[in-house]
Amino acid sequence: MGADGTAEAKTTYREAMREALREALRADDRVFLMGEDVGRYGGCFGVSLGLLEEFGPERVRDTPLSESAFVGAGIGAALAGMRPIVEIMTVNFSLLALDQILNNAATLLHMSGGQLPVPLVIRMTTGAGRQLAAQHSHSLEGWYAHIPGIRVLAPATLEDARHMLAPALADPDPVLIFEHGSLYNVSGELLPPTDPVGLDHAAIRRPGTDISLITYGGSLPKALAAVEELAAEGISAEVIDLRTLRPLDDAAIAASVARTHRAVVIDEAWRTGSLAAEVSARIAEESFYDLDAPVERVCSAEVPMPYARRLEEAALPQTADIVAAAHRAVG
Amino acid sequence: MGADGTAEAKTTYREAMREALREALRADDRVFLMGEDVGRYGGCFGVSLGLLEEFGPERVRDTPLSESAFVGAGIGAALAGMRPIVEIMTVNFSLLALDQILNNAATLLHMSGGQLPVPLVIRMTTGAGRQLAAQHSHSLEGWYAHIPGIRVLAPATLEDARHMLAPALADPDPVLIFEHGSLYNVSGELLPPTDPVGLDHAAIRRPGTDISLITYGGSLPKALAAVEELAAEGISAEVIDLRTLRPLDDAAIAASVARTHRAVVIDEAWRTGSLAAEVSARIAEESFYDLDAPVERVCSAEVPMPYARRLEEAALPQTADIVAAAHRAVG
Amino acid sequence: MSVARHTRTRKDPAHPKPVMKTAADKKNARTEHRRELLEAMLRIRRFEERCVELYSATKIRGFVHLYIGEEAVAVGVNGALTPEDAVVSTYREHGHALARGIAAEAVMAEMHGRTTGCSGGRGGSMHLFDASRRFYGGSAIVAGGLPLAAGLALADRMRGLPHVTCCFFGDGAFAEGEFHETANLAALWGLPLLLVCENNLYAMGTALAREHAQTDLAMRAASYGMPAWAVDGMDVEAVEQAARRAVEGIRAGTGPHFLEARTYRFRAHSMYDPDRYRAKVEIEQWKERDPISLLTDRMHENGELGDKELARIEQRITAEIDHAVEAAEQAPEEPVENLLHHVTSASAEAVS
Amino acid sequence: MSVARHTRTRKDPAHPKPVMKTAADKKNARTEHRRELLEAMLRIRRFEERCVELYSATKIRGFVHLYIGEEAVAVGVNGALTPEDAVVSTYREHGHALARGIAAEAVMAEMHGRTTGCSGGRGGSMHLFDASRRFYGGSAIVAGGLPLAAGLALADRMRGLPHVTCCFFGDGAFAEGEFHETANLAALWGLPLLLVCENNLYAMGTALAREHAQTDLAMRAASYGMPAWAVDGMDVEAVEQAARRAVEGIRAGTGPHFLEARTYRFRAHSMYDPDRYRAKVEIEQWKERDPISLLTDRMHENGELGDKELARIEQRITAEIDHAVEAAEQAPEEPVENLLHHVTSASAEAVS
Ligand SMILES: Cc1ncc(C[n+]2csc(CCOP(=O)(O)OP(=O)(O)O)c2C)c(N)n1
Ligand SMILES: Cc1ncc(C[n+]2csc(CCOP(=O)(O)OP(=O)(O)O)c2C)c(N)n1
Ligand SMILES: [Mg+2]
Ligand SMILES: [Mg+2]
Repeated sequence: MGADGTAEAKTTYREAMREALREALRADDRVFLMGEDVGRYGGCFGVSLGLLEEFGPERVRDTPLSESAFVGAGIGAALAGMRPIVEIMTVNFSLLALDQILNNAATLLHMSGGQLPVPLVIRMTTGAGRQLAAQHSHSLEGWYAHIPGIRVLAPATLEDARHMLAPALADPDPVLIFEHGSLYNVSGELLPPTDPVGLDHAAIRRPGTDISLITYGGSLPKALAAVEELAAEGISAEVIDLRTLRPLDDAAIAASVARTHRAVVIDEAWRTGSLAAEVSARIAEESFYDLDAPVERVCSAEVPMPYARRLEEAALPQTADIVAAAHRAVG
Repeated sequence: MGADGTAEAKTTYREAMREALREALRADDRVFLMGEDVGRYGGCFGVSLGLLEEFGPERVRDTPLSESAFVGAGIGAALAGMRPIVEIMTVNFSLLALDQILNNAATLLHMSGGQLPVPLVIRMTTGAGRQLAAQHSHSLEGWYAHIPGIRVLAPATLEDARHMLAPALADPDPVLIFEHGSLYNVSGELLPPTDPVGLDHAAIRRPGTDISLITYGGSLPKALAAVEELAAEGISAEVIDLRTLRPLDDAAIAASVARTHRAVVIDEAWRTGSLAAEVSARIAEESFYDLDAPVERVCSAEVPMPYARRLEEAALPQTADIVAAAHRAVG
Repeated sequence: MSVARHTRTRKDPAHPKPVMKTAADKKNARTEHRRELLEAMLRIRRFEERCVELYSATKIRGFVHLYIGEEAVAVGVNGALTPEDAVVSTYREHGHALARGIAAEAVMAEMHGRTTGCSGGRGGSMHLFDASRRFYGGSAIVAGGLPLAAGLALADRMRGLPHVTCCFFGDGAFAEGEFHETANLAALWGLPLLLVCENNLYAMGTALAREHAQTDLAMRAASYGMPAWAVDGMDVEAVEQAARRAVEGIRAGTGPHFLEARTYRFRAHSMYDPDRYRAKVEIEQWKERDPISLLTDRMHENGELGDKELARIEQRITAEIDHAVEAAEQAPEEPVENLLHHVTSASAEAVS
Repeated sequence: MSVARHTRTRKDPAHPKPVMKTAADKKNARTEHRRELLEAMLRIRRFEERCVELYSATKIRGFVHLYIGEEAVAVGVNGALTPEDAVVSTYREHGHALARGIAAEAVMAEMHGRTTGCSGGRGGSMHLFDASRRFYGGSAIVAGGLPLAAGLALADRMRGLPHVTCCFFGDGAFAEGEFHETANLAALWGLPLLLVCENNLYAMGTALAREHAQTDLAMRAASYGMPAWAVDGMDVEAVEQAARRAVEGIRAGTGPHFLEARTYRFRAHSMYDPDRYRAKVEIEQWKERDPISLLTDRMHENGELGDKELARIEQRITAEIDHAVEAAEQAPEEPVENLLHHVTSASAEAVS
């Protein structure tokens, strides 16, 4: 119930994403959605349910199991004047299309001397947490953040799920959107965006003064939970949601560290070579004289994700791990 | 001429690698070499020239253009008792086989609860410098170094080219070997290994006291050239050759930084999300109180590699860039 | 998509004529063999029905893909293999694993995430393994097992071993590049590989005709220059005959063979699937060709199976599964300290 | 591998009978068209011969793959396309680019790495582009252009445009998964796509029969349910006819078509290739079917081409190439400050 006694309209992350897709399909004839089971099935995580019925099979297009071909087809369609949204079921399967993404989508503009921008959006699920084991639980978005020429987004809130798609489609270059599987059922009141939703800036999700918790996507709720625990101990933690993983918002990161002098980077990928490594390195390189303690990283254990629940929990970054890292940093 | 007036036997990196392959094929019936054009053509960079004639088409096996299938076949053959060496022409094409490498080679041992080790060696060329432009010049070995369950090697010297293959084949798990294309023609006297050549340790290629230059593969010669220039200015630089990119030799890195208090990491990959980021982050995290200046990274510009010679040169890490970074660090 | 789609199924040759044995001997052997096939199919069916219950009770988690309706394929093909042959499977592999002789107990424990599971609890439903039975998984990347299978076959051939590698995959997998690369490689090199395409008419929610331009998969496989044919995947004896014929050809050195088993899954794609994309009546039509009733009916008609006998088999299986569940629930979980075991071979005991 | 391998080439229908025009009109038009085809092939040949010289003189660097011997394919196929049609090519694409009408000057400047190059000097020999001519490269990942081409065709169809997308690729590319995924996708969706497989019998050093289990590529393509046929790729008129027939079918809405052009490269795979894997005599045999002499002989026989005329064409081309080289050598190089241009659209002017 809202404060005035009326029922609040609750929205899930899944619905917010669906609404964004619906709006995009309505707003622009050139937009179409393509991927495995996006139509009849309604999307493997139910995101596109109902869109086939509303927009028909030309614009909500089921594809065969051919990741390389349909991602490449999205690139070609973008070159020829359409605005495709390609869904890859999960980031694990995107490896089959990685050559197309790196060697075509990200590279054509440059190789052609600026003649061929690729206005393509690719969405995919990432992350672990549902006991899906070693071939369905990787967080590989950090690899994509390595590639010049593309933009990488990780909406972590209802608002970003709802409002990042439109600017992504307006971007003349390829944009990859990573949706953490554990977020789809998160629900809450969807607030209207206060500012126009940009793709260039990180967001301070919780201001604080003693330590910066820097994270994105599925780890944001865990970082926010850690804030509560730390607050109870009198430690004021600031939470930075990166939102855009490439290009990184260096200014926001540096400004936060300049305030807090301590940082914990939380990232569900394997620690070595993670995006967290890049963030940690940048902080130590750029904010060297601001730092009062080594940057801490909270990442997944370096193990193919095990099925057994307790092992999976132990492998993933948990709120307790974030709190412990903050303790070490505040030390 | 040698000091005693006899002609020194010069060996190229290419020949050293070929000799290693020949030795491996002679030593163990289970070893075979497989890849595109490894046989009749002699290898796209000539590494395997003559091996087909010596060992026949069963053991030096030309494959169709099917990176995913023949890498996967290497994994299967390793499971069933063979010791395959799979050659992928360049790391750029390895993306087509990345699913097999990550989701099968690196993962089977764990997923099977320890039942299925994969004793497979995969070799590929990496790197830029020959004006091969945006689809043939990437340095993606850092991505592979992110994957638990595999070992990643980068032989940079004649000795390592000659002697790393045998221990790689003896490793019960998958080993990836990255050969920088610019090294094949490097020639010199091949010294016999003093110690048994291990895969676990970085090497100090030049001891020094003022700054650590940490690098691997194709950037090693550039780092060594930088040492000369720095020495002329009275700066004593130490060069660490990582040799093994996964797992990293943390102790060697930390020990060097403990001596020099300053570090430059040189890596031909794009800067963001490079292996250099991991090394930089580890130094700042583990050697925080040893560091007298921010770690410097010298990497490739974040651009798909351009064809034009001057642009390519400008995009790549050069000796002058390393010297400049060292100057910044020494301050 | 209607059942009629499957009418092009090629007829298998008649059963071999008795040579030295009496007619009665032969009949007894055939009856005995049919009972084995029936029991193997029933074991899979009952095992998976129990999985559904356990899933609802949240004893089993993750993705679980049921094989119910397709049992004749796993059981029939396995009948053509020796214990030394290798098998590569998919995420829908309970049936393949059980048919291969992996104990229900080991599979059940795996799905419970216990150390006694056939993958030590690290794999779950999608990643069943048993190296001792040459059962190489359990792969959850569609078509990802195919290149691996070619490699197993290559190694066996290079080592001079007479084994066949059998790789199961779906109609959806046929659209992935990996299938085509592997088919060409195997045919080019004449590898001892049996490719079994379980054509259940759907890849998740996508019907065969919305997945493939040309839906006659066996004909397409034949374009690689390998023997290929389709078989009624609901008739376990037909599957077994067809697989035998293929395996004989493979062992005779004629290279890979392709078998398209035309089948149907009675349940949704996975436990998450609301199954909105198929007509109820289509499912019901296919259930009329339930591979288990097909065989029991045949046996009943021939007087090869009494109600009592069937009840005994059912009892035996129930006891087996009861025991498996009980054992799984009592089995230990891996201690969290062992998280990093089996990342590399060295990390089995020491953390890497 | 001998020339005989190509004898199964299907005969194209005879030239259309004159309807309203006089025989003389028709003869003139045909002569004129043949001259155009000849000139287009000669331009490619002479251009690439010059490239060899410039490569030796280190004016051109990187990987350079010559098309010499295969000119009839690019020129013949292009004759069937309109300027609005799209073309996707490979790293062996000088011929495709020149046939498409990209000026020799722009291609030459590209190979010199100059700003006036058709890719601004960023692409080099393997990455020629011209958006205004819908020439979409220039791709150096074998088979990497195929999915892209399907997408171009899809977009044109969704936008209601009557264009055809033509994708060139090699016999080696046919083994990559990408080819098969794309063929299925295009056939399934009925896309306006012309797949032109340049079968030059080798993928680098690997002969067709060591690359493919079944070497009749057109037959295999037909298994996707699309019209597919082979044509003598040394006969430019035959190629043009075959491509016209395919393009007509595509524009009539019958979906993708596959053309296997049976051809041969006279030079090594690339400038690095010592060409150890082919018999000299095989190369010589094929040179007897040089597409340029094939056409000039035909024209000579018909009295359609005098020595003077041929010399004039050669002169014109030499002048064109001389000019292209001169212009390229004088053209500016991109200043190093612009290194990061065109990484993103925003970085064209500002560094990202
Ligand atoms: C490469 C890849 N893409 C997508 C998926 C998700 N997925 C799992 S099963 C499946 C359908 C496969 O269909 P089919 O091959 O016919 O096998 P079936 O499930 O019918 O047995 C899909 C799309 C996956 N696991 N791997
Ligand atoms: C995916 C990939 N694998 C390997 C290579 C290296 N390579 C370049 S061209 C080539 C041969 C291709 O043969 P084909 O498709 O027949 O074309 P052709 O060169 O004969 O025109 C190879 C192996 C590559 N560029 N891309
Ligand atoms: Mg299926
Ligand atoms: Mg070829």
